[in-house]
Amino acid sequence: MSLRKLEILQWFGLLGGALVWTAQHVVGYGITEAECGAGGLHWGIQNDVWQGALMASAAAFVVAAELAAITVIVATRRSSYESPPPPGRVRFFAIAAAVANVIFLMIILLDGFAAILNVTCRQG
Amino acid sequence: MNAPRRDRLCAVLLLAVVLPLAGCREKQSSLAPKSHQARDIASLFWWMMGGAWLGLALVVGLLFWSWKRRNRRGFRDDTEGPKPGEQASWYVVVGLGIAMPIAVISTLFVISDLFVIKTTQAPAATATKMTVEVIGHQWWWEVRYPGTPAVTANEVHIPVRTPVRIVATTADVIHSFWVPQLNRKIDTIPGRRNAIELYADAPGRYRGACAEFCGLQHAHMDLYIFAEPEDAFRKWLEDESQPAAAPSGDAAAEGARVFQDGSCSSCHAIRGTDANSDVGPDLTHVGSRTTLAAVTIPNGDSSLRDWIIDNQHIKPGNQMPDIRLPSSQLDALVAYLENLK
Amino acid sequence: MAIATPPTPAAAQRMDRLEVMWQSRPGVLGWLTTTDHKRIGLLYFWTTLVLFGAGGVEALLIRTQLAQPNEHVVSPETYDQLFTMHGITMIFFFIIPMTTGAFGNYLIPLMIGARDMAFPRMNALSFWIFLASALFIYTSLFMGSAPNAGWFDYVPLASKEFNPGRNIDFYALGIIFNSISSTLTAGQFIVTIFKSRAPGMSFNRMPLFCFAFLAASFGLLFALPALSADTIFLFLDRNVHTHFFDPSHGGSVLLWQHLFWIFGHPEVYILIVPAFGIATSIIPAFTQRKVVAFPLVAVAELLVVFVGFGVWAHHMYAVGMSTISMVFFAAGTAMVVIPSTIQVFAWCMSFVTGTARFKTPLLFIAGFIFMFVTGGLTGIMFVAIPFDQQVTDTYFIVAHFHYIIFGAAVFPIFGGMYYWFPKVTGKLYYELPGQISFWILFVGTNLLFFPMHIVGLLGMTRRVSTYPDGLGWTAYNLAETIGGFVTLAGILLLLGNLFYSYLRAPAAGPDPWHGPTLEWTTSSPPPDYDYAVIPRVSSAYPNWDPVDREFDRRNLADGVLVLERGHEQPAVTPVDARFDEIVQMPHESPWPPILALALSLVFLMLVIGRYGVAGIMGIFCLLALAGWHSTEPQEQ
Amino acid sequence: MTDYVAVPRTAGPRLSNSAGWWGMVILVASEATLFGAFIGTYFYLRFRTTPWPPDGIPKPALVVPLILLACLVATTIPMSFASRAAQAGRLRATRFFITLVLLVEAGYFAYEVHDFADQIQRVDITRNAYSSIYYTLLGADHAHVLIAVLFNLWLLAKLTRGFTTYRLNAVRAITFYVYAVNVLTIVVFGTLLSARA
Repeated sequence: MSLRKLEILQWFGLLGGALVWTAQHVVGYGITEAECGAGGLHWGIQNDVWQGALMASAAAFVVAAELAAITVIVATRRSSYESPPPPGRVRFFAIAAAVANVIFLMIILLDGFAAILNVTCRQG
Repeated sequence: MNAPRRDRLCAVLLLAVVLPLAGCREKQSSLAPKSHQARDIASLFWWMMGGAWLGLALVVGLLFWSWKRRNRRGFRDDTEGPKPGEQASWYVVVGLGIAMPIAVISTLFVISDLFVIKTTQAPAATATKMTVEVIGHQWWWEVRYPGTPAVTANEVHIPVRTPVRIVATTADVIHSFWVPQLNRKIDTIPGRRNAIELYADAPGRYRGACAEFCGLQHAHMDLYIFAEPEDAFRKWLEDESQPAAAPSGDAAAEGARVFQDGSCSSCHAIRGTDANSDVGPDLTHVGSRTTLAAVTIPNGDSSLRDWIIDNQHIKPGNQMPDIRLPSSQLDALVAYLENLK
Repeated sequence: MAIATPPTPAAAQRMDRLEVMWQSRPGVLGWLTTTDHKRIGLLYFWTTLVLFGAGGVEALLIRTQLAQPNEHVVSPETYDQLFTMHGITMIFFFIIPMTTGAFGNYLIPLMIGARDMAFPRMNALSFWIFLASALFIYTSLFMGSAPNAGWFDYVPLASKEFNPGRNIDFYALGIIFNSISSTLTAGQFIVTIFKSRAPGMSFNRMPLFCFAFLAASFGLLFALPALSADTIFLFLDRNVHTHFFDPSHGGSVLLWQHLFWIFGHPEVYILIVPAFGIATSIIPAFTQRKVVAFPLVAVAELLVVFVGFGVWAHHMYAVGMSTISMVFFAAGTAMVVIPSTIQVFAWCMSFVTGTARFKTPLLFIAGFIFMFVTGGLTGIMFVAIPFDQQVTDTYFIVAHFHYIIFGAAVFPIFGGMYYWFPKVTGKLYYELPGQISFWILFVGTNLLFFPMHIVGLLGMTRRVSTYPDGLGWTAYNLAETIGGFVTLAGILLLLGNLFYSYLRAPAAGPDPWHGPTLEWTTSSPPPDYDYAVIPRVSSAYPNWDPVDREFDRRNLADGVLVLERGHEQPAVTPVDARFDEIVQMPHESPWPPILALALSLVFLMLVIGRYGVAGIMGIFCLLALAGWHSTEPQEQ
Repeated sequence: MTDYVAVPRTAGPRLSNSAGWWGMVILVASEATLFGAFIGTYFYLRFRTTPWPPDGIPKPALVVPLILLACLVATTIPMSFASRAAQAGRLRATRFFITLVLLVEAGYFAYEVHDFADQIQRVDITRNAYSSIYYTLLGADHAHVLIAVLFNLWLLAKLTRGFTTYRLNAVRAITFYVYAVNVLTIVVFGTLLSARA
């Protein structure tokens, strides 16, 4: 695969998961606030539906980012993360992304399911 | 004497509203649970603590191992050459540093935030037979029993082995209602009505406190929960709902006059009299309480007298001024208040 | 092989020319107008050390008051001001400025092979503003109206109704004032690390120390605005009678808490990440081994701050949020642990697979790992919402975050003081008293903080000015107080040792530890121009690449990359650090202190409610800025 | 070793943006986060209040603000011209476009200040939480337009004495700031006008 393609995959793998998790976290929490706040009720949001859709799409995106990262790691196996850039740097960030995306995926799954399985708007 | 029996003995003594005897030492401990909620939380803690010690031992073990190996031949040239044990170290980092903690912590998340939380979350409005309103003030607790005229302060009576819904609100700043032996805490937030369930396995007196910093006397804003058998509780609520008894005897009558004409009635209420201000605690049955000033001092003739004339020294900054009275009037006032059983 | 000694006479001449070009004015004026990152770092160091003393005195007064039940050492009012100022001081005026301001300013340019920060004058400004903000907030203490609602400063306790004095206005303005300085520092580091690295130091070859400070800087940059917004609202509510936090007019008191903790939790990681950086500098030097799993550690340092932005409401589990809201923050809290576990095991394996030389700095790092793991394990417990709701606002929390903030953030600072002492002073330190000071501190802090776990579980709440007897807390509190004074003894021994070493110890030479990073290639203390020749970098451990160092020496001899024509330094491409251009750096300037002075007048006028005068002072600030930019680097 | 050996490049355009430009990016990032907090506050309060805006407060006007917004955002074009002209070394063109931007921004600012004063006469900032956040958000946005005006004034003053590398960097950085303020204003207006929905 061309270095240029690898560069793109590497940045997608590194930043894609992060951005999507941020969005899912903010929007997901925002939905709970809108659902349970006095001003939000008349918006008629179904918490569980939204959380489910949000979790599924975010998770899918993060998995894609993870796959991108793994692709880059495989493609650059001949160089080391200490080699000169770009190859070395690309591999370095790809390894980083491979770990980061696992963490983002776990958060998305945990809070997504918990937001669905807990009683909506019950005070904790 | 084993714990349950001792607690029962204490409870009996307390029902007679005498101060706790030495020997039944009081607790405010989250590790001495007296309800299923507190017990779930405590066992959650014990498990987590076990895991924590294991984790710490693992890390300390590694450090100690490196200390044992400290005298090997130096690696000085390895700093340029290949790094020793890099491959194995990667396995350790990925295994113990990523896979293991993800598994363990996710399990903890599921157990505590999907299951245990079901027992500690606020009860639905209809879930309990009974509701008690607790209102935080700087720095004392007002206690109301909806559906009855009963109003008291700093001492909440509840029926034992009965889920009670506590509605915690505040009259001023944020406080936090916390009785560790019965349940987790809940803040009292201006503009919100927060709820929590109280349930006591055994009759007894449980100590609680304000857990959120609320100003000068945050340290002296404690409370008691009295869990009593159903009938005893009913009797107490019945008495508490009654207006104050007419003062018996000249001293008490004089005291009543002092109370009404003096500054007392401008802040305190005594149901059945003209005094109906709600700045300070309701004193209708103050004589029947075990403590004064949010569990700062025991209730009793001498301590009540000290409180009236010298409260700014006992609880500096509290909202009641020192009341200067000629001792004859003071005696009468104390006699009157202490007879408000 | 250090480049401190000139290889040829020609090289010596070049170094002399650089010396003339870069040396700053002698005397006090030189310190006032300096833009030298090393001098600014030292200014930060001494200032924050004094403030550390202040915060420590406050802490010991608190511990003395709590040594026995029903004590009357200080009045409740004083006590509230003490614990509030203790928190504010240690967080905003000690750890942040000590790590970023002192360590970062001194070391980042050295580690990336630069001659100065990207914006030297702005760097000076950030210090003078910091100093002014510290004086500003301590003025309130001497006026007897210091902030008294806790560093978290919850409304409505902090609102005009319940806190009519100036105390909270000092808090709000002091915090905004201070965060201007922190924001400048943060931006400074980000741009410096992006643009001023030595050519060849691509991200995969950047020292972990720099990753840590990059992470901390991004954290500060994105966390502080939330606090600024919050304190602006507070100031408006108190003085303009707006209703952001007033439920009776549609406001919300929880809004304060959300905004505060959106700042406040990342802040915790901002406090410790630089400590990770210090640890990852000391470990390779004293195990003579590159840190295990370099990419994972690097990303962990960035991730811990990034994920740290998603956990704020775990400080608010007891306010009665809905469970479906809380789980988002519980999940974040669960997974923010992973970057830390990655680093802990990477550090431990570096200890094991290297040859650990347990000199004082490494001892402090070992102690740091112990404290950090202890505090981290209690931190994991807050994933369990019901348990958190049980222990929050008790001493269990106090124990937890002191293990993190004292154990994990301050221990590496101490270790770093020993580690870089030879570099900064040119002297070695005395090893034995150093190790003794570590053991005293280790015992002292554990005696001070461990019992707090227990009293917390036994029901002792936080921020209480006193406590009753007979609840089983007394003995533990006494132990904590004793531990507090043992800790004090350890700190005094540490500082005394360094001071005595500075006077008496033998010279250290450029590289006493065979350290891994670039600062060990230049002389100790480093010359004003840091590096006689822009170093060549081909790994994250440049001082262990003899080929490159030999290359530098040849360059110096041949006059390549010496950049002696002016105040010059190379700029590179942000990601792969390709040589881009040679930029002219500004020299010393009187404007930063002047601007800081004008700005502090603005804040003084605001706190006494003279808004018109404050506006005029604001115009002075603009004039100062204009004067500042009237000189351009090229024109020198 | 195929490494980027440190060799100073003498000729050719810069490979990456100047430190000054990055500095401006940092400033904008910090400002954007501040506004993020403001806007988050707006919706946090909104989720708790119904109706929104509260009774007795008129919904924000639509037409005039949108026209003004259009004018302000239009400055993006002359500003980009100014930047290009500067990089091409065309001093007079640069001055001309910057002056143009300056005039539009100044006019916009003047009207908005007048309008702000006018609104606050009718509904005071101390009315309730809605008015508090409304005026804070709006005022903060206007303040940033003012900063853009000041930047451009300073730039014009600098450019009277010709170009230097420093000033070229300044043009690029301030161009970025102007873009940022325009985007910011779109977002802020969008937030405030969402009260009509």
